[in-house]
Amino acid sequence: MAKGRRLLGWAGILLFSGAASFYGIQAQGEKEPLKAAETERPDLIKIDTLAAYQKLELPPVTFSHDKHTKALRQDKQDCTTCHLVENGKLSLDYMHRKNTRAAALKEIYHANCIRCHMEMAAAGKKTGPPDGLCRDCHNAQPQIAAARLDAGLNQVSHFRHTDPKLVPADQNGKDNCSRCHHEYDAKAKKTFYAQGKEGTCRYCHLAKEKEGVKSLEQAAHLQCVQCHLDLDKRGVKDHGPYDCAGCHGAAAQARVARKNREWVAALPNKEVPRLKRGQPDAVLITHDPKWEEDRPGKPLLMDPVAFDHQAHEKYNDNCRVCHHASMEACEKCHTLIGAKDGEFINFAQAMHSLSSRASCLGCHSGQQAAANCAGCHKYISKSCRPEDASCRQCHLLSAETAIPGGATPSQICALKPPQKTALAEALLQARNLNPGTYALEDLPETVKIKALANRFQPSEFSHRKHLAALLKGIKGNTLAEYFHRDPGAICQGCHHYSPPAKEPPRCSNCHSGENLLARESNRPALLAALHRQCMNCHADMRLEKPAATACSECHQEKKK
Amino acid sequence: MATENSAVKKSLYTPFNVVVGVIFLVGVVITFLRFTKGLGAVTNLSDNNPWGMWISFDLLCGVALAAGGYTTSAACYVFGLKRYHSAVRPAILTAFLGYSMVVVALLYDVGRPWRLPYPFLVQAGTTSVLFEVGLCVMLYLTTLFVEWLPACFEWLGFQKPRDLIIRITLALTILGVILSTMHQSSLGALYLIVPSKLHPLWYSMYLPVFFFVSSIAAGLSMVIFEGTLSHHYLHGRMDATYLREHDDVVLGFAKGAAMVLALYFMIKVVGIAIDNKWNYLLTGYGAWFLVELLGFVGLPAFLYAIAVREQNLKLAKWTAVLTVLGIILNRFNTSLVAFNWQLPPADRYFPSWMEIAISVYLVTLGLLVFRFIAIRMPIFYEDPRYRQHVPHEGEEEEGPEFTEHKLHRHPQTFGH
Amino acid sequence: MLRRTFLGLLGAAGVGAALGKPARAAGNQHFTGYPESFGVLFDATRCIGCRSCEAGCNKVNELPPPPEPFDDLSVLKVKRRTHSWTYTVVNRYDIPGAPGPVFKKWQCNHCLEPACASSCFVRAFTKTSQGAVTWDGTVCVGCRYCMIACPFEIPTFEFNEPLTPRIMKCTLCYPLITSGKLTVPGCVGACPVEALVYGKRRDLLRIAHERFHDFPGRYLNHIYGEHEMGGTNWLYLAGVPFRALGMREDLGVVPAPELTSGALAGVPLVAAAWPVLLTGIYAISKRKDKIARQETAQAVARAVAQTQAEAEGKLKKAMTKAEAEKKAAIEREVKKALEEAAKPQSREGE
Amino acid sequence: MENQFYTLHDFLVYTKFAAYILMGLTLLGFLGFWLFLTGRDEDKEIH
Repeated sequence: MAKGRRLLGWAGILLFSGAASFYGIQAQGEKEPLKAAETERPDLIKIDTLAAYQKLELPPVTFSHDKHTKALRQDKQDCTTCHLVENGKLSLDYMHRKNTRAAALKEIYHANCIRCHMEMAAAGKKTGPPDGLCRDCHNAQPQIAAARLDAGLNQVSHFRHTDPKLVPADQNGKDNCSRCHHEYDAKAKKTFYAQGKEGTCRYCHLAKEKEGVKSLEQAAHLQCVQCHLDLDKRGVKDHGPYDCAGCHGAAAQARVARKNREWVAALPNKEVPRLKRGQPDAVLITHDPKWEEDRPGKPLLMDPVAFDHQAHEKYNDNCRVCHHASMEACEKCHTLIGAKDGEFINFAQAMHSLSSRASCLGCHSGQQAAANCAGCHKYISKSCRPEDASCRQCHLLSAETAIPGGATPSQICALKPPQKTALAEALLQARNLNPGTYALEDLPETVKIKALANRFQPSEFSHRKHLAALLKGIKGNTLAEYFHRDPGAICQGCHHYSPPAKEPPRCSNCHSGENLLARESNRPALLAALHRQCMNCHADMRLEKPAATACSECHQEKKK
Repeated sequence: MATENSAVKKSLYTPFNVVVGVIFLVGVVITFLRFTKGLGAVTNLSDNNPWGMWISFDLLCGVALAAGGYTTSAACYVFGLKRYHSAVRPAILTAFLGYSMVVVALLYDVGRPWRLPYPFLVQAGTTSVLFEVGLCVMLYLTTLFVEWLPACFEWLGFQKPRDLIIRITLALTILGVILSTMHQSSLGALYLIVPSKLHPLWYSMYLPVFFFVSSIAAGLSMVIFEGTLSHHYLHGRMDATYLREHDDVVLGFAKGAAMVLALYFMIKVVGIAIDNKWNYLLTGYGAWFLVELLGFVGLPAFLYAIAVREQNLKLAKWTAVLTVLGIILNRFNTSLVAFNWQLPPADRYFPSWMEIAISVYLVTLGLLVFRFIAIRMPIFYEDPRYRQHVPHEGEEEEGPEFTEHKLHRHPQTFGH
Repeated sequence: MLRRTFLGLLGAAGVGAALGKPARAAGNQHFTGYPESFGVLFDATRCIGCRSCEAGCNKVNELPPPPEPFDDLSVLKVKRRTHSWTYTVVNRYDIPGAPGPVFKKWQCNHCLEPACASSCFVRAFTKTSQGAVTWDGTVCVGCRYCMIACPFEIPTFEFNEPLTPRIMKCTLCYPLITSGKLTVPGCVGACPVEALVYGKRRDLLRIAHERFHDFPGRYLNHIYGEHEMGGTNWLYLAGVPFRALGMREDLGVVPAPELTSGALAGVPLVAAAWPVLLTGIYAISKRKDKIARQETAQAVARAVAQTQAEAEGKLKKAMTKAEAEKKAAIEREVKKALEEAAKPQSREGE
Repeated sequence: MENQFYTLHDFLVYTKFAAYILMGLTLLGFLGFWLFLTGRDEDKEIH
């Protein structure tokens, strides 16, 4: 019987464990996932310094930097409470220098953070978790998520920084470029200013620290934040931000943008002056003459492209957009057949690659995503086809260049730089930017579309109005104006897949009348072709009305 | 049904009769609704949940719990465990009535009841597990009917046909075991086609095996359980042999059930292992699965073992109840709780009171018929005129109310 | 029964023959479905959610008028499913990150290996060589196992029909197309933007891949229905994960019939093995009894013989003893008689 | 087996049907065989 009791006991345990797991797991199963959207802060820092040394025992600490700076400011303390000062600059680390041992680090963080919290608490001030509550800081599922926007200077901000009233001029007194821009002398292990060699920080300061060159993050914070702090100390009113949200917060960036606009509006001719770095106004893009010398008797026969460097400076926020790796000319790295420096992307690819924003075509096709353009261009194949029509838009026939008597590509390629520049300027001057189209009176005012005549009355398509709308979208956009010069180019959006003509083929010439079996082609039947042409264009040009499902807006019900 | 109903009505107003009368009244009304207004009017079935209470309880549980028929007869006639002989006829009768109830329930459930034989008469969907189930149930029901006939014939006094059937007992038994194996397992195989709808913990390539093995446990437990009930209500109809052997039967079956449950437990675990579904155990469904597995398979296995070790009849009988409940739980889990688990709660199914009422109605019907037969026909006793059971030496072997009969040995017959 | 079933069955299995294909042993080959079958390609990036397909379907199939008119687009807000009065529904999905709402048309996918057909025990469902999966009301019993089996939850049932409920689902307009009333299914014909395209399945697959190529970044590189559940004749393209459109991505590629064929293959084994096993066990138990009985019989016989022998021994002794006593008694009597006779002779001589 | 089967379903319909027929035959056949096997058992208890 005793045995039996024990067995019974076992059975009981079985059942109990079953029940226990049931409730325990039920409880666990119903854990709510945290909603990041609610509390997103730009000043969130994940403190996992120890991770570089060892496996973390507890989850990293989620640290709100601005909260702390604010609290300290109210407490009449400053950055030095937490950051040591190394040769006049605040260290980015928390109360320690480089190469501190792991054990010490741990101690530094715990001792100082907790001490401060305790003191504040003792002083009856609102503060962070005290000793003992590890998980309050080492929180595996923090309720706040980092929402840090990239900070940086755009054209306007950069130019504002060049104002000596803000940033004092340097020793040579002319300007203040040297305050930020510098080169590194590897031998002397020091930085120096090289006039006319200024580039963007990112050329040297990469995402990660490399061969002693600080990472962009370190450089930016050491340079910008320090400077802003000093300005503030010197009592300059318009010092820049030095809290996280000031640069990385959405609100602050919006504020800066507004300020920039006002600032530009206040400028003499309402636009930001060009950078003073000796860059050309116009460039005649040809092959590097060396390439032809390398292959005697085999000229490359590529017609030149006149490139409006000055205009493109306006279109882009900074030089990096095109000069992605250095301020050098493209052909320096992107050689005829490609070289290691250019990652073996040859000259042609560098100019024409659709996948890169740094290439001409890549950037231009990117522009086509704008609402004004997308209606047509989203459905026009972007792959560059070897048609004179498109190539000749940029590659002007050498023979027709302004050189008296014409010239061959090789001759143009061999011109001296100043001559090239002059030629480029001349060619740009000669360009006409008026979008040409057929005389409106030759085009139908409206078109009756009877495709759905069986169900609806024919719908009136206001042909000229649509054309006008498209032209309006082009107006003032040099890129668009230049590329829509040829008559009929603009018509291609709707009258596609057939050469431009004043009287293009009818839709029904290609689109079968009724919804037939899908066989070889992906070509829609008339019904769908018309609907999709209209609906997609309206959708892509962000025209709310008429809604795609509002039949009656385009079709009147047939009267019985 | 109506006649049965009125018959009950006519009888005296004992509480039993009143309850039964009410159940029947409700049952008849709902039946009328079902066949005039359609399934939608009486059930909570929907396009997402095409199968409900009537399949889960009446079909799945019904068939599983009627497994006593083949287990007992196999034990007695095939495995030669003669001492269970007295348990055979009650088990057969239970099984027969159980399956009949299943078929009646199907008449309610399917859209066009009169077409039930179509799969065999008109067009056979041989790829369907349901075809296999239907075929076996049909054949097995017939088998059970034949197996039950002797009792009927003895009651009516038809000597010749009765002997004829007795001769082929072994064949019938084996046929019964085959058919049962097939359709008990196929009931599980029904759900093999829905890996995407049945919760992974319950879905397994072993489903047929699970259903078959558990049906054996269910059958054995049902014999114990239903024997206990009969003891209560039909004690007067039992002869000395039955009463003497009853305890023996209970403990013997308890032992068998214990082993089978242990096997069932193990293959369930293996089923989780081979599909590597352990992680599901850490969810709500997993907990529920553990409750079923530990509380209604593991626990009864233990309790049976204890009961056997200590010759504890009471415990054995209560464990039988637990086991039966466990099988019912398993069938409900497989067909309702874990089925369509991917649906949002709003789309899930819960039976309407009318569905439950019909099930109760059918069970009651079954019980009444059982009672009717058990009172009149030699189920719990052997009609001395056909006495074939070899009594143990030196034991008084006279049923309480048959002293006047002159005992005479009946020639040994097939299967005995 | 067998004969009729057999005939009916030849009918079904004879589709291949009807197509006049050369005889081929159908061993354990890989089945790829009817090569010429038709299907529909749905493109979620084109669908504008106008419900024209629902209207078209309702019209050509002469289904009852819907609770809400088809131009009422407010119904798209709530998630709907097909019912016995609607073969197809369009649902709207507002997906975070997607430019606008995405719509999905849902109806029978007309599997290459239909679960409904595999699960039906009267073969009411037929996978036609045209691609459509059709239902035959003349044999359906209304068991609703097809609804259980369908991984897409498509077949619906007329729950309010007391005695003649039908299974209702999209027919791919098979009857209308074969009878020439339509050239393409009603929904496809009604679509104003060709979000639906009807054609041979292989053409549709090619077209789908062409679209992937023509509009890079517009689609997820997955044709739903190409492999799901062994493939379906209805194919789907989308720019968002199909999961987000309420479509199961965890169905796997195993065709439904394969899921149960294994278990069914076990059935004949049982039928063959059990009798052997059980009769075997029976014979063994039987033999045990027999031997037991024989042993008892012998024991009894031996006992009897012994007792008999003893009894005879006793008898013999008793007999001999009796003999001896008898003899003695006789002699005694004779002696006595002689003595008696000698006495009178001696008295006469004095 | 004269047809080419395009779908696994058609194939199974055909083969499973054959399987069912064979199953029936198996059972009957086995019964016959058993009787033949035990026909001469002196043990008259088995008929």
